[in-house]
Amino acid sequence: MAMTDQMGRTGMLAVLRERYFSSPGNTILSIICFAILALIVWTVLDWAIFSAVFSAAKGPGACKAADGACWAVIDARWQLILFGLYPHEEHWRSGLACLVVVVMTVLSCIPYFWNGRSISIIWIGGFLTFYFLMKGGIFGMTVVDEQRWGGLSLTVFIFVSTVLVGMPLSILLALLRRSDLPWISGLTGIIIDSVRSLPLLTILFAFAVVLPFVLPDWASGDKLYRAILGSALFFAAYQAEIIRGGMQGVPTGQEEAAKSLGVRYFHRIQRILLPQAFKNALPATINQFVITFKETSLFIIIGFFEILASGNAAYGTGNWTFAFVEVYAFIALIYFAFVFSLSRYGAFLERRMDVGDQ
Amino acid sequence: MTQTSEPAITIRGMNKFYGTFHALKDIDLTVEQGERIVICGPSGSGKSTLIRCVNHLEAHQSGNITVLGTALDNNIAHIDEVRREVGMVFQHFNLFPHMTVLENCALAPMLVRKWPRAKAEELAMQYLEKVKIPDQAEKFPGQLSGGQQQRVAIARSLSMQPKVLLFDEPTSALDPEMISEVLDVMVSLANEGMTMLCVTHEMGFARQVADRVIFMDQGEIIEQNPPEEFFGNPQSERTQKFLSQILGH
Amino acid sequence: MTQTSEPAITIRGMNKFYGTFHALKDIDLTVEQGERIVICGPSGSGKSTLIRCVNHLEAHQSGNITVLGTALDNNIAHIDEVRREVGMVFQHFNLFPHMTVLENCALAPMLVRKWPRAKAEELAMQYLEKVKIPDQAEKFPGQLSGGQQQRVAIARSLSMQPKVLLFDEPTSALDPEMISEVLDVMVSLANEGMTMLCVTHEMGFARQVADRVIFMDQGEIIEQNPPEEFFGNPQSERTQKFLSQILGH
Amino acid sequence: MLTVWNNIKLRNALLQIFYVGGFVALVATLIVMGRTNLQEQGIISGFDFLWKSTGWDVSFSLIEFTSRDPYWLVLVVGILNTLFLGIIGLVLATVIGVVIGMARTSENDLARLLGAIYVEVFRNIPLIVQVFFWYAVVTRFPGPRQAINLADSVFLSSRGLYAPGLNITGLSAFLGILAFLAGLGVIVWISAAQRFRRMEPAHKARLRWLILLGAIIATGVIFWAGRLPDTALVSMPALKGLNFRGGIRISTELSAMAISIAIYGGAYIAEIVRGGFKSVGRGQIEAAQSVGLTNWQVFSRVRFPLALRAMLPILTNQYVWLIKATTMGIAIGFADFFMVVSTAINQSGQTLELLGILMGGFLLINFSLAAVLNRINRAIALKGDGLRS
Amino acid sequence: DAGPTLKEVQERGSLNCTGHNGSWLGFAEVDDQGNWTGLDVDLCRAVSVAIFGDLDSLNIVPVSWAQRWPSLQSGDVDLVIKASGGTFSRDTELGLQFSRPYYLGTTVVMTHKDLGVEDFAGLDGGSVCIPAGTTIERQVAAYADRVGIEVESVTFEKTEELREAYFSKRCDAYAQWGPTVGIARSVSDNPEGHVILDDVLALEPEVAIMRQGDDQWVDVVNWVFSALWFAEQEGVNSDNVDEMKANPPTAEVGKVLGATPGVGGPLGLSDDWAYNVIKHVGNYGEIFGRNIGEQSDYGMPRGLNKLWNDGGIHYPMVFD
Ligand SMILES: Nc1ncnc2c1ncn2[C@@H]1O[C@H](COP(=O)(O)OP(=O)(O)OP(=O)(O)O)[C@@H](O)[C@H]1O
Ligand SMILES: Nc1ncnc2c1ncn2[C@@H]1O[C@H](COP(=O)(O)OP(=O)(O)OP(=O)(O)O)[C@@H](O)[C@H]1O
Ligand SMILES: [Mg+2]
Ligand SMILES: [Mg+2]
Repeated sequence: MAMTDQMGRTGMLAVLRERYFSSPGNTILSIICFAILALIVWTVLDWAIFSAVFSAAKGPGACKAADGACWAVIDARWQLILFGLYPHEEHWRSGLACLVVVVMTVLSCIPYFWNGRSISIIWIGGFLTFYFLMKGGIFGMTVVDEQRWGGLSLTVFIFVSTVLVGMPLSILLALLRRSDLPWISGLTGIIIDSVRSLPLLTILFAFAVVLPFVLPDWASGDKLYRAILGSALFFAAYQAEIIRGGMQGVPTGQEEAAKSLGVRYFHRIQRILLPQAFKNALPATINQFVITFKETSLFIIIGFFEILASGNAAYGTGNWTFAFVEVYAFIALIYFAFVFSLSRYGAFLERRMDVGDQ
Repeated sequence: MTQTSEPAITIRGMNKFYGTFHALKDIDLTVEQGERIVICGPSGSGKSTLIRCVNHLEAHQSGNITVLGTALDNNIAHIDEVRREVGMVFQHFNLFPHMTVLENCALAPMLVRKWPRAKAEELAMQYLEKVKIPDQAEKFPGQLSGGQQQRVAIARSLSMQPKVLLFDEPTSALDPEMISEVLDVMVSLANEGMTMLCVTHEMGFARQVADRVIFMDQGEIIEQNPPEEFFGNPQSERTQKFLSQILGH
Repeated sequence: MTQTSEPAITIRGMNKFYGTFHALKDIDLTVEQGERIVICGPSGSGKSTLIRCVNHLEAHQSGNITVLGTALDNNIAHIDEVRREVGMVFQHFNLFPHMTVLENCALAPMLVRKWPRAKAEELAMQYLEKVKIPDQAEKFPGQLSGGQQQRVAIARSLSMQPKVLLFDEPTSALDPEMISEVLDVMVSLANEGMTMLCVTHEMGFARQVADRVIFMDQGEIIEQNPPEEFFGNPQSERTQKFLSQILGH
Repeated sequence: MLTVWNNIKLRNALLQIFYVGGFVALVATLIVMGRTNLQEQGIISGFDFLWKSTGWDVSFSLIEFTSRDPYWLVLVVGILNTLFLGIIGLVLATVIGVVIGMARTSENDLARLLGAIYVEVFRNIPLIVQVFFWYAVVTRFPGPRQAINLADSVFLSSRGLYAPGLNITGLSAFLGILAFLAGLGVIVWISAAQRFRRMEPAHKARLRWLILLGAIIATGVIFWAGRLPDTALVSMPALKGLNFRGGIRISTELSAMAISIAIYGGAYIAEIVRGGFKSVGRGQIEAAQSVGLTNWQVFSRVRFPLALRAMLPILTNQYVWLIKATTMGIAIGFADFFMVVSTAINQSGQTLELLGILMGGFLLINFSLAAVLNRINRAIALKGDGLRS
Repeated sequence: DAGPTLKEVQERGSLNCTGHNGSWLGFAEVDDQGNWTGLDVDLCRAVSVAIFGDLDSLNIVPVSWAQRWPSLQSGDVDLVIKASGGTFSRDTELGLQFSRPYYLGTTVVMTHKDLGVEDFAGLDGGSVCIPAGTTIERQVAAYADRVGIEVESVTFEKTEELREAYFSKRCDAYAQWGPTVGIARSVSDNPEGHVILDDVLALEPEVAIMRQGDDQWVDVVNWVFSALWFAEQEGVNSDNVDEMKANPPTAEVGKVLGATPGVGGPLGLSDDWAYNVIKHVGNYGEIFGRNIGEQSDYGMPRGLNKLWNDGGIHYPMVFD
């Protein structure tokens, strides 16, 4: 309780000293941490850059000779990884389609467009552009079946359509679950909990593989859409609970105020409840997006050439079989780029909303 | 819908339960048009419940409530009709935090009365002027003081041009300095002849404007009298005790 | 540990910083045993900080604090010793919500004084009777009203049979009706001769029981006087201004 | 019609009937359609295959299983394995989560930093990658012949960890452990339950010791009853052929899965724990301090119980989610329920039935887990909050 | 005449045949341009060319192992050619039927040379890496039973993980379908460090698999396969098929290649279907050679999969 030196001694050096070298124990810990960090960084850099082979021109043999990473496999097979089985001459369409989604995502991240109309136009417009670019059949573009879609654009397609289908569904489920009518909320609760208790894999499998046995032919649709429906259902079950949590954060007074003004149910939900609920639920929602994006990789199990499967195919040929680590690293980087920007954006949003709040 | 002669609110033999808890017991109450009524009573006596039943924020289990000639029964259309004509001001304002003050006020006329935005906002501005904060129209509720927020809440209710206004302790969440600004607005509303049902412990306000003061305890209406009589000559023992407590310190 | 002659609390040249913010400046204060002191002052003046230093909820940076003969220094045993003898009642009650009222009161005697449960509960019941809520003993804090909760908090402090009681605005989170029931309990404690250090703005209470009223501003003790003098003839300008504000409405 | 629609009671009734009825009808239609479609295709449908022998083996089993045993038994093996891995994983993840979560709420800068690094790193790497990583680590130990040897009784090698074990049947081992866990459960119950809260502390402590003793004895008896005939009670691992025989073995697959789930889940649970402790008001802690409780008492009587109440609902979700994560076992060949079922699908081709069993199994496990935790949650929930502050 | 499946395929204008989710070395792979290659894929291609006469009408549907039967039964694919053996239960219980075997797979075991194991019995107590969810699990168990040893089976879903586990010495041995073992050894760092044991754990005839109840469809597939062997037997390949058709060395060759009519109608195909198949896809020897044989990265010997007159087991039926 001696009077400590409160003032002065700011600046980097002092902070460093205060933080990491304030006592012998602290110093030792810091040094150990630093050493471990340096070792990791060096090993990774050496493997990934200094001793790596980058060009495919010299063939796989050069890779086997080198100590480091064999990026040559990416050089040789990147088109396969990014576009999967999409016809080679039409790769530009697949690439453009990805770009459309990126633009659409960026646009919808800009607060200026945050109103129901703009967002719907951007998403539905972007989604349709994406779909017709991929599928073709208009403007003289050849038709490319969903069967042949693959790689990054398929991954993105799965993710976006899962969210597009799942989001309204989740709102519906959340509203049903908080209904005053006991049978409705009860049954919805059971449905949500059941879906949440199941591994996504089993749901995908059921939708992709089992549904055709159960549905009449005209209703089965393409396997891709069935699987997306399953994944949307899974997403919706989780997101419904998130939204419901957000709704619980909205004081009951809000709805009562709206009721006493004579505002009808639909408008109460749309204008009063949901905007506030979504705000409360934002961090969890972004988190759910991240998880959903990662989980698109499970589509490989039901035979889709999303990016993980394309990756498997990329090293799955005689001369590149040894280079799977590099392919996985490449794919992990793509995932990371997406997931990281999402979570950064989520953090930004949270800060922004806190400021607006006071 | 309404004839001037008939009472604004008629409650007959109304009972309200929360689960097995009997919150309101055999309430009988008639409020004439233009009448101003103050309800008081100890905490938990059912004051809020009573006025929330009037615009059907709470459903009653037995008895009849008729508001402006419309019976509150199983018919949903009737509920909507009553709510359009009855405004309510809450203890905690309950403004919509994601909308500006003006949007708060213009929302219901646009959605419920289907007015065009221009007309709704023009009227909203009129009422904001009436509660003396037209300059705050573009701000968000979070940026206002408590007193200002409550005045916005009153303006929001008025924007629906209700025939009856319900107040549930409109000043009890406010700092002392702000209470008077809200009471001023309420007094001026009362003087304009608005039918008002007001739960409050501001006895000064009651004395000044109330036509009748109602005292409730344990879900029952114990006493109702004009303010002079109510304060001057409280009849039941419970009322006396309550008044001594509330005026005491 | 304590001799009757020595003062209950002695504070000498005490300074307290939050980071670089100087919250308490050169505080000197002596509280005799059985003395009842009321501390008042504007918000942020350091009232809470001062009494929280007395039972070491906040550490001070320089100067000395001695409570009942035990110095609050680097010795952890001393802190425990002081806390055993000094009770504290908070503005927001801070009852343990996962325990019944009785358990709230019996917990510390059992754990700290190592009494058997029966004895601890018996004593706790005595104090619950003293604050007039023995019938709530088996309820949980969440099931009580604010005034009841604060009385439980007082009973909880008393259960440790403290020699000194600290109060930090014990009534400011309460509804008007509940304030008086808590003040009643405090008055009766004062009359029994408990040493009390009480941050409050209830000037009626100060007038009635305080031996001395202390006025603080910006981390300093500006004025300390018996209540008659403090209210009747405030010395510093700041005190006058503060009193005019607080007694004004 | 209009009046019917306007009548609240009628409308509510109709809505509920349509909703529930529609759902039931939908499910029923799907089932009927499925049956007729399958029959038309001449695919043998039904659960008869469950009584056929599998003809394949599983790599890890708590109960006796050979390739001659029927399908239903292999499914049981899978469920038990999932439960086994799940319980180990959840317990370890909780321990790690509590430690890291506490570190993140501590006042020590470095501890907070390390906690933050831990959480950020392990939460953001997909579980599947971590599973591969830990699997690579545990298989990098030397081969059996060069195993790390501790006092000739514990061997650590790339085949797993071998330790002296008991020569008892797998079933009795399982039951014995169950009995022991049940004892622990009763102790926790006694500590937490409403009905024992008035008991004298010393009395309660004695009762807890007694129960612990009882549980140990019961476990011993069960083990003894399940002794394999004609063997020594204790079996020591010994190198024979290419590998060790005897003793108990923690296979590399099991340990890799358990480590991964513990570490990955720990990162998530740490965040929950941190949130729980953050939600405990400063005031309660100060109140506890000011009545003279020691730091440990403040923690064990006030901070922890309150934090637990805030954590439990979220923790329930996390547990359910971790149980589902055991399905990653298929990636490294741990014979969990999911892997067993997918092997069975491949071998028997009974896709629909097995998928149904798989879903049913997970529903059962996760619903019972959630039910138990929700029951606890209700039991310890703070009473009376909400109506008044 | 055309049966229901063939009719459906012709109406649709494309044949749906199985691929793989990812890659199955030598049998179903994807090249740099995203086109399917491999032995299984080429056989699908042959059937497709026989029906449509061009290379574009084949639609490869990537499916996982677990998905292949449901996909076939639900009509997602018309034909499963996916390194799958004909088994009793698949035939009788799953409602499937088979073509003639197109490849004779053996299940073999590879071990690390330095273990000094000479035959399967020497693996007693060892661990064997086995692909999860295939018949191989069953075969290892049965074989171990037969020679009276105990082995620990370590199973993996993916072939590359399996390979990694074996090469990192997690397992003492690697039991797999013959070609995959051979390929694994050939692409490993030191092929000499591993021995493939002589024990043949099992023999699995790989067949094309179809839904039950459409015999005509089975005929189509069987005769396409026969044409491949027939062409190899007669020395007809994609280079000389035009000339062979112009001047058939024998009447039978002429008939098969469609120089004289009669080979198409009864199958519901055009008369030049076999000519198209050889022209576009090549004969069996060509298909084998370029995908897993000498001309491929894997250089697998043909072994049992040679023609009958070369000491192998494949032979065409008589086109009469
Ligand atoms: N939603 C509810 N569920 C159960 N009981 C309720 C509910 N709302 C109110 N009550 C109970 O009904 C009784 C009357 O409540 P009400 O809110 O009308 O009292 P009040 O007179 O407005 O009190 P206050 O002055 O505290 O606002 C109280 O005992 C209360 O506990
Ligand atoms: N933990 C803290 N960290 C930093 N500053 C603090 C902290 N606690 C209090 N302060 C500051 O110290 C000053 C004195 O605070 P204190 O709470 O003692 O005031 P007070 O007189 O009790 O005011 P009030 O009447 O509002 O309770 C204030 O300016 C406050 O902002
Ligand atoms: Mg009320
Ligand atoms: Mg204070």
